[in-house]
Amino acid sequence: MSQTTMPLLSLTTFLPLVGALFLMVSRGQSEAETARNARYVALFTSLFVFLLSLLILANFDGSSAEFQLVEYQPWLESVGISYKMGVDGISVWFVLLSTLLTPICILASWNAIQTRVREYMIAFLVLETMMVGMFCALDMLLFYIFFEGVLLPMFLIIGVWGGARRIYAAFKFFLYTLLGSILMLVALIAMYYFAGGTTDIPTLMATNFPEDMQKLIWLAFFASFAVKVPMWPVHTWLPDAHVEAPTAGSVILAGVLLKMGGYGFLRFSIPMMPLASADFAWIVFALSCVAVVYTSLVALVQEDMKKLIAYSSIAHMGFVTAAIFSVNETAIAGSIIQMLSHGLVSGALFLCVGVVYDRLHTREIARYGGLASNMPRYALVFMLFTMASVGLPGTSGFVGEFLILYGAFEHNTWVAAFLATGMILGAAYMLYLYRRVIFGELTKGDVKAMMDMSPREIAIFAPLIILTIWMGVYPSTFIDPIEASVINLVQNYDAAIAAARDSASALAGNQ
Amino acid sequence: MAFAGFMFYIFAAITVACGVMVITSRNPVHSVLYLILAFFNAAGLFVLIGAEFLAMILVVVYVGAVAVLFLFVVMMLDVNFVALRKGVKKYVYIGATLGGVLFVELALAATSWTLGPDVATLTLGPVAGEVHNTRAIGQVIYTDYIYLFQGAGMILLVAMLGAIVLTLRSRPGVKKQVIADQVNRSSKDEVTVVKVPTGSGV
Amino acid sequence: MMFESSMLAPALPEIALACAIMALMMVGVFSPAKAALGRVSFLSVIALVGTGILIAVVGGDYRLALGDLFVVDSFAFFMKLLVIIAALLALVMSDGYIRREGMSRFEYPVLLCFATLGMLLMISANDLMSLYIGLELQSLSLYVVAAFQRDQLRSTEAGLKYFVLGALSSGLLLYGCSLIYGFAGTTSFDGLATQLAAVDQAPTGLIVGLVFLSAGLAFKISAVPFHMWTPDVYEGAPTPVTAFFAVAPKIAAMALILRVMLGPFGELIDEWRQIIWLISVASMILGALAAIAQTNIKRLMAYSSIGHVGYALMGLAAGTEAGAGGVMLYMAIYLVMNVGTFACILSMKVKDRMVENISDLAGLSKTRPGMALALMLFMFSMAGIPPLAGFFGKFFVFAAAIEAGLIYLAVIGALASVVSAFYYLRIIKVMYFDEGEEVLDPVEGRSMKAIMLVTSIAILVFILAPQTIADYTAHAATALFSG
Amino acid sequence: MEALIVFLPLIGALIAGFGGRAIGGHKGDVFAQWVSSGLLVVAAILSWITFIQVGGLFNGGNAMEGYKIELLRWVVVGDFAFDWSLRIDTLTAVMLVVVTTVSSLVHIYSIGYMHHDPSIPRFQAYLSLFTFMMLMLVTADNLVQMFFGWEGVGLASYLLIGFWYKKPSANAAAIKAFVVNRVGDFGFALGIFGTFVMTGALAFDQIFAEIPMIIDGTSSFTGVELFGMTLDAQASITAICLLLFMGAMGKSAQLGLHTWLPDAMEGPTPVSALIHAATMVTAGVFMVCRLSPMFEFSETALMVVTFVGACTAFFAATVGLTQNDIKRVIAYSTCSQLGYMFFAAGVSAYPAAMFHLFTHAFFKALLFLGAGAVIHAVSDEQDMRKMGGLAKPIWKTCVLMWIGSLALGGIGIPGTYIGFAGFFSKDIILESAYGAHTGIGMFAFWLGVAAAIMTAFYSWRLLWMTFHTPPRADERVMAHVHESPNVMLVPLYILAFGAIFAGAAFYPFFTGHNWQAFWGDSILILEQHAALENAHHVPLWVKWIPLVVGIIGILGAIHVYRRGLEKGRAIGQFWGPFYQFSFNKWYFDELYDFLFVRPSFAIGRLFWKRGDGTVIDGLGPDGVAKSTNLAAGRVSLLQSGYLYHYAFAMLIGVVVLISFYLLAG
Amino acid sequence: MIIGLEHYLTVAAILFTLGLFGIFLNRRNVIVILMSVELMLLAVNINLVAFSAYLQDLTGQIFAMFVLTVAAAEAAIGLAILVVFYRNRASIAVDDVSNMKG
Repeated sequence: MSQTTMPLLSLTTFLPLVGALFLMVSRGQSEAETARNARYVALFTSLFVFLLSLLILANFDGSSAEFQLVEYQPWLESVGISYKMGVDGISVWFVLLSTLLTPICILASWNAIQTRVREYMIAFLVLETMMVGMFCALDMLLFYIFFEGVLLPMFLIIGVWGGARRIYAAFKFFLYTLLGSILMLVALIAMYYFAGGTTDIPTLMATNFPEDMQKLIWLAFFASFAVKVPMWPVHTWLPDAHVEAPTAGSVILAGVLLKMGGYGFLRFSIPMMPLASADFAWIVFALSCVAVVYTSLVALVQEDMKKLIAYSSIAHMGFVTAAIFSVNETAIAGSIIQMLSHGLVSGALFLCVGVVYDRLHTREIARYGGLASNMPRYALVFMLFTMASVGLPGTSGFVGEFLILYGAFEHNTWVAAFLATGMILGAAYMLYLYRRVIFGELTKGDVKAMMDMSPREIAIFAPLIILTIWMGVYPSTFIDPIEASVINLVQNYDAAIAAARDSASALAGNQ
Repeated sequence: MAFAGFMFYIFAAITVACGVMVITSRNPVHSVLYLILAFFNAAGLFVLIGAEFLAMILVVVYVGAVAVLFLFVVMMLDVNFVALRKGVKKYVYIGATLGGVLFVELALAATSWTLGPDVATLTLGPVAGEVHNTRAIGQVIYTDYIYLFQGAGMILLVAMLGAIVLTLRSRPGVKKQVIADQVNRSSKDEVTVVKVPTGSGV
Repeated sequence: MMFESSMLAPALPEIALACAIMALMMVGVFSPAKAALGRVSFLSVIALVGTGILIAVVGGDYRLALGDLFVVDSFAFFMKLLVIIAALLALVMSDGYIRREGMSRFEYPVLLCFATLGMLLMISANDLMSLYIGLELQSLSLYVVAAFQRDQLRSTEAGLKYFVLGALSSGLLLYGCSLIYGFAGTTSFDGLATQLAAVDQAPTGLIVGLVFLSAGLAFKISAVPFHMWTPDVYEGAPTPVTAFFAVAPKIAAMALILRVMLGPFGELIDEWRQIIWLISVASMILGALAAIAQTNIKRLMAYSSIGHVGYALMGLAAGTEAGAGGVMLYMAIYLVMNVGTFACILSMKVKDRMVENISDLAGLSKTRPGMALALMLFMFSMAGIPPLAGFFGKFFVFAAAIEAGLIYLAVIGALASVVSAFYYLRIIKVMYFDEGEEVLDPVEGRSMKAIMLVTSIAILVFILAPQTIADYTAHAATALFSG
Repeated sequence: MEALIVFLPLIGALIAGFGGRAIGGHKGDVFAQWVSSGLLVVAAILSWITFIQVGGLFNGGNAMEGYKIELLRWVVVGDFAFDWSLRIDTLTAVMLVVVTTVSSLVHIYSIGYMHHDPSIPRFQAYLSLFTFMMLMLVTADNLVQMFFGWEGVGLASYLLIGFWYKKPSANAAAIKAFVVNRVGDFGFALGIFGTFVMTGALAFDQIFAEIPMIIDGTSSFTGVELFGMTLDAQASITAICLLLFMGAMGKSAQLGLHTWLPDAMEGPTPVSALIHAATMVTAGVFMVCRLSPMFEFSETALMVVTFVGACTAFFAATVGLTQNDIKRVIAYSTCSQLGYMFFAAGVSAYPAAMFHLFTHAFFKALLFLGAGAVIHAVSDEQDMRKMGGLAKPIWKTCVLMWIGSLALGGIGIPGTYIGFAGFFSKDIILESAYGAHTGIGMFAFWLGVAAAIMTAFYSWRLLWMTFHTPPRADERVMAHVHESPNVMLVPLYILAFGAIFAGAAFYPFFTGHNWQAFWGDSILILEQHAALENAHHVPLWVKWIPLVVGIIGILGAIHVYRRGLEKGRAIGQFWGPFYQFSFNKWYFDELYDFLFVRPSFAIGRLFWKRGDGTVIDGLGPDGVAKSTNLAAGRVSLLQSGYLYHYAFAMLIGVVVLISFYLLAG
Repeated sequence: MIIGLEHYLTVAAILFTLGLFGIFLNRRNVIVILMSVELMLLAVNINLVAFSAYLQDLTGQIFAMFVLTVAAAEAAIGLAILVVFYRNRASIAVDDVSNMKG
């Protein structure tokens, strides 16, 4: 365990909160001034946080599977719960993804949000704290707190700044995810007692839970993460939430929040409940396969841009879940890369929707058409991300998808085949969307009047574009730091399975 | 002993019968009166068992105060009791079932009573055979149970305060004689001597 | 004389409060009518603060007093402080309301003090009789304050319902006491404990008595199915009274039920655990469901409190030290959340008229952002969403229940908490997502603002140092088991 | 230098695309055109140099050994690793030449063809981008990079087909092309995974080294688990080859996955020439040839390849007979010719396939570009029924089209070096099919012959309908008819040169007796697969039959269309159902629409409204919410407000609890 | 014939049950409900006194005495509340005590 003098992770986690507090107590002379100040404070805070998170990366040793930059602070000491933060290869990129997307979201909301700007920015900064904290937490209760804490700002973001059916969406989002995660809490406590009164994640990873218990715990965790991911058939909150959330909310939702489920599987289900994971993998496979085909078909007939992308997210996350439970190095690395890529790409796609939504205030696909004529830059950017979403080689989408497909193929060809149909259907619905929005004759008057992307918007997209291509062309930058952790994860899993098999056969031998 | 047994049955029967009448009378006034009778008979049961003081208290407090209070209120509120008896039967069956079940259970519990093994050592105030019941109570109530006694006093205080605060009304429209004011009035304050110039009129 | 005073010493706070109350009544009677309320309110605050200080002075060491009818230990110490705080805050919060709403009589603070005294006696009860006396002292005062707005139908109806059902519950409780007395031969808690420890199989009559006793106590904490009075009384009673109802008596009654169940009847845990399990589940479910249909915020809070009691009872059902500690922590957090919420409810005025419909909160986040923020925090906290304090309350009772193997109870509780989150969210929704027509008046009075601020900060920063309180409750819980 | 060839077009694409737009206006257009064309010409020249070096053209056709240029690490996850690197051998070199040559000519041609278009920089950038992707494909050193190029050309094709994005038909065609290709890629991807599972490698060298060991049983290979079955070595190779071939079918528009190609004619004509005739669609053929060391070990796979190729050749030719759109005719012809290439590959005559690929690139690009010139001349009319009589006004184009058609028809004198390019390659293919001496070979041979008649027929039908029948266009159009500018014609001349001489010039290298030296280790043919060797020793009638049937076809076409369209129409009516069958492309589109497209939408809608809406939400969140609300209402009814109900509840509660205890305890 | 504790307890049980039944039966008048409760309390007192006698322990009687006292106080308060309610509603019919529900 490497130690640095500066508590980098805590700083990164809680700095946004400082910004939020500052915003909360400060107030400008006028409404407009308050709003402007809020925007700048939020932007600079989040940018600074991003820079800090780059320091995390700089201090991260990719060749080690250990948790790094570990911070420890007594907290609920008498019951064996502590404040413990740290990152390993599995979490480090997610931290960066969160810190990267936050300033982008704030920029994207620059003009789109005109009411209660200060509150909006506060919500986003709080959200950032929760997200980063969740990926850094090395104590399960702490993890849970951050995991659930995300709900609060997100609920408000959807509910206050959302669209017409925002209330329905916000409630659905909140209650659905709460239902899932509260069962996890119960399981978490059970694990806590079994492990002798500790919620320390590394300790729990080293604990051997009996198989029956693993199964129960696994199901409880599954309830939580499956909703979060979301997996079919508990996915219906996502389209609603996405559609109603403001652009930046959708970006965060798709970009980071969905990853929390995948991250949870990687952090808890696989290492802590390997036997149950092996036993129940078929459920995940079945659901993932259904999700890929089902949601892709549903995406094909959507009339709302955001809803379409939301359904595509479900399909893409179906790849991820299937990969995670294939538990081999390729699949797991692929799932992480796919999650990162999806974070960038679907985030960018939602931003793309936001760009036109800001101009025309509708997400109905039929209201657009022919944007290529008056918004060529936009068309190009949209094309890039469409292709990345489709998984075109050379973009980030390909690397993750390809690794996942291979990983799944190695584990079970049927799964791989089902997932691969997602490649076909994905192309169909994304291109169909692109065609209806960008291509065609430019006839509608209000659409004609739309201006191409502003420099601010280009600035928002620029980092995403660069990263998307970077990840597609030279993904080693992203794979190398995680590899040690992934190998470690897979080895431990295999060892656990082998040990169980040995003991089972030993039992059989005795009889 | 036989007489005591006989009296027990008399008292018990009347108590129970009065209990039945309390809940079945059409007229609330009758109910109260039956209640009073039930208390009297219960007092008789107390006497039979050797709790004279309690019997007395029951009559004094319950009959003298509580029941009369009930009677007073029933009469004061002058409720139209005939109209109140409609639709009685709706809940009779469920009530009867429930009552039956409860009675059986209580009876079961009651008949299972045995003297606990160490009960004798636990009794706080053993009944001294030679001391009269009232005296025996008097001996402990201000010593061992002073705390409860004071507490009960506080409760009565609350009851008084509560009853007053709820029901006492100062009616603003009503003119009342305040003797002290009248007595305190001095003619100097009230009477002014006015000299009236002649011819001008008042 | 020395002997006598040391005998009395543990009960010093109660004695002082009793004397103070009588003095207060004198002050009230002999003050000019207009000044009476102000003086008595002020003095009663001082009296309560003084009592609190005395409680602190007496401390939490285990001591018996007054013919062993009265006990002080660290558990009593903690719960008493909670009660005093609740009473104090309720008293402070009622100030504006009672002046406006035709309740401006000095008996009000006096009665609150009486009720507080009753609660302190309950918490320290070490005998069925002192339990009963304390309980009745509290109940009678509460009956009166519930009906305190005697010119209003709602208030008197609330008082009437509360009284009738309260009397019934007293009857049940007493019947239980009588059976326990008869079958165990003693009313003393210590005696009961030794008696029960001595026998293998508790007599049936004793258990039946225990059930009756639990029913009476469950009424006081408004656990299902003895909860029926709660919504009506919460709604009908004057709002500050409701605020008081929602916290102080709950804490005291919960303390009582903990002490009774874990102390004298600790041996019978296998018998009563099922009962507590049932009413806990029923309370959680009913509290969650019934609140959904409410439009009146006070009524909603009533159901909410029913639900909370269900969660707290989970800790009791566990029957362990961790469980008892969890309940104590839960009640402490419950106190803070409820006081804060009621501070908000008491500030709901439109053009000097009190309003209490949830829809009146519409658009609050724009018109009164501070209050809306505070109320939102309380609601999230009540829903048990981390990182707010309410989560920790739930966490500890859940943990205790799971440790005791009550997995199903925990799972049901978890599910119920999702349902209950719905109506808490609804309030937030009304404040944040809806547009309001009427603008609420600004929060009146510095004390109200201060209460909102302090309570909201408290539930927000609880996460920073949960250890301090958790340690204390864990320590205090041991007192219940040692005796 | 090889890297330059590959990346110059990419640079060109970026500069032309962004630079052209940045400069804007006509200047921007010109800039984009010349930069992209110029860079491609450079690339083409470099390619020829490479070709000459690698192929050892001045060395008697003794090729250099293939070599590798490492560029960048791509993905490394444990063993699953692949790099960006270029592999240069004869096969690559041939493709380099084809791609860069045709591409540079098309670039130049486009300067003229597209000069009215408002988005010239975009067009040029797309073309260059396509070229880059295609070059990545052909220079790929591993399967994944090939897949990159594979999908990349798909993207470029998509962009170019949909170039006129305002046309709904163009957009539909673009999507169709991409999605149908994706279906093929589905198989390709699975094939790649299978290959890796089997051989533990993705780079060609390693794969090819491993395969024979697997067949021998000298490797650690234990079998591939595929769809629940564990396959032995032979079956694994077959399965994997078939999966990979599925990709080739998609890209090369083979029967079943061909439907996108005719629709792709919605794109500008230069695109059709470059992508949908000369280069991209041949990627499938290239792939099979590249993977010959795998296919060679699976008789079944080769049979399937032969079968599919032969059927495609025949099928597309039948459809070509009746089409009226000038470009569609050529498109089906392309499809058909690709079928030839595949069955050549299927009988292990990979060099023949490559040779045909090579010559076909010239004459098919010529035909397409010529068709473009025609379309250009008649004011963007593509329907041949509205043409006619163009032989005089645009005689240069007419001559060029004749050359192209002659090459396509495979006219030449067997046994000599006299003949158009297509003659040499087509003949060797048919001879190889015959020479395979297998049933499937004969099947392919005869279908090939049948296709040859039809090829000739529709080619001359096209020529006559366009040039030699009386004009059917209105006068305004006729008055407008003009010869294309030189910037368009010069590339045509070059291509025509190729169409005439490429066959004769390269026959000795590609498929002559020295072919093994020329192809070196880039193509593997097992001893027992001697089709190509046998092709040189077939009976005389086999050598002559293509020519004979070609001439029959030509004469037939001239006979029918000599005077105009009436006779053709009459024959069409006479053959009623057959005509319709052919005219409607064997109803493939309708079938697919019925089988896949409509059901997809219908099922999607069903899943959405019924599945998500009614079932999942109805039973899930909404249903739960509803029942919770209902329960809440019920519970709240319990709270009746009546005191006695409350008392009942308490009493019932007590009694129940006591009973519970007494009964349970 | 020996009058055992059971006899007293049974009488008490009967009275208690009657009290309960009375609540179900007399559901129209609040006062009668209160009287039913008084019957229950009487049952309690009989229990306590009987136990006290049979246990030879004064505690029960003391308890009963406090019960009596408190019950009196309770009745006073209760009737006061009833009176104020009556002033507002002009009725003490149970059905009229139902303005708040849900």
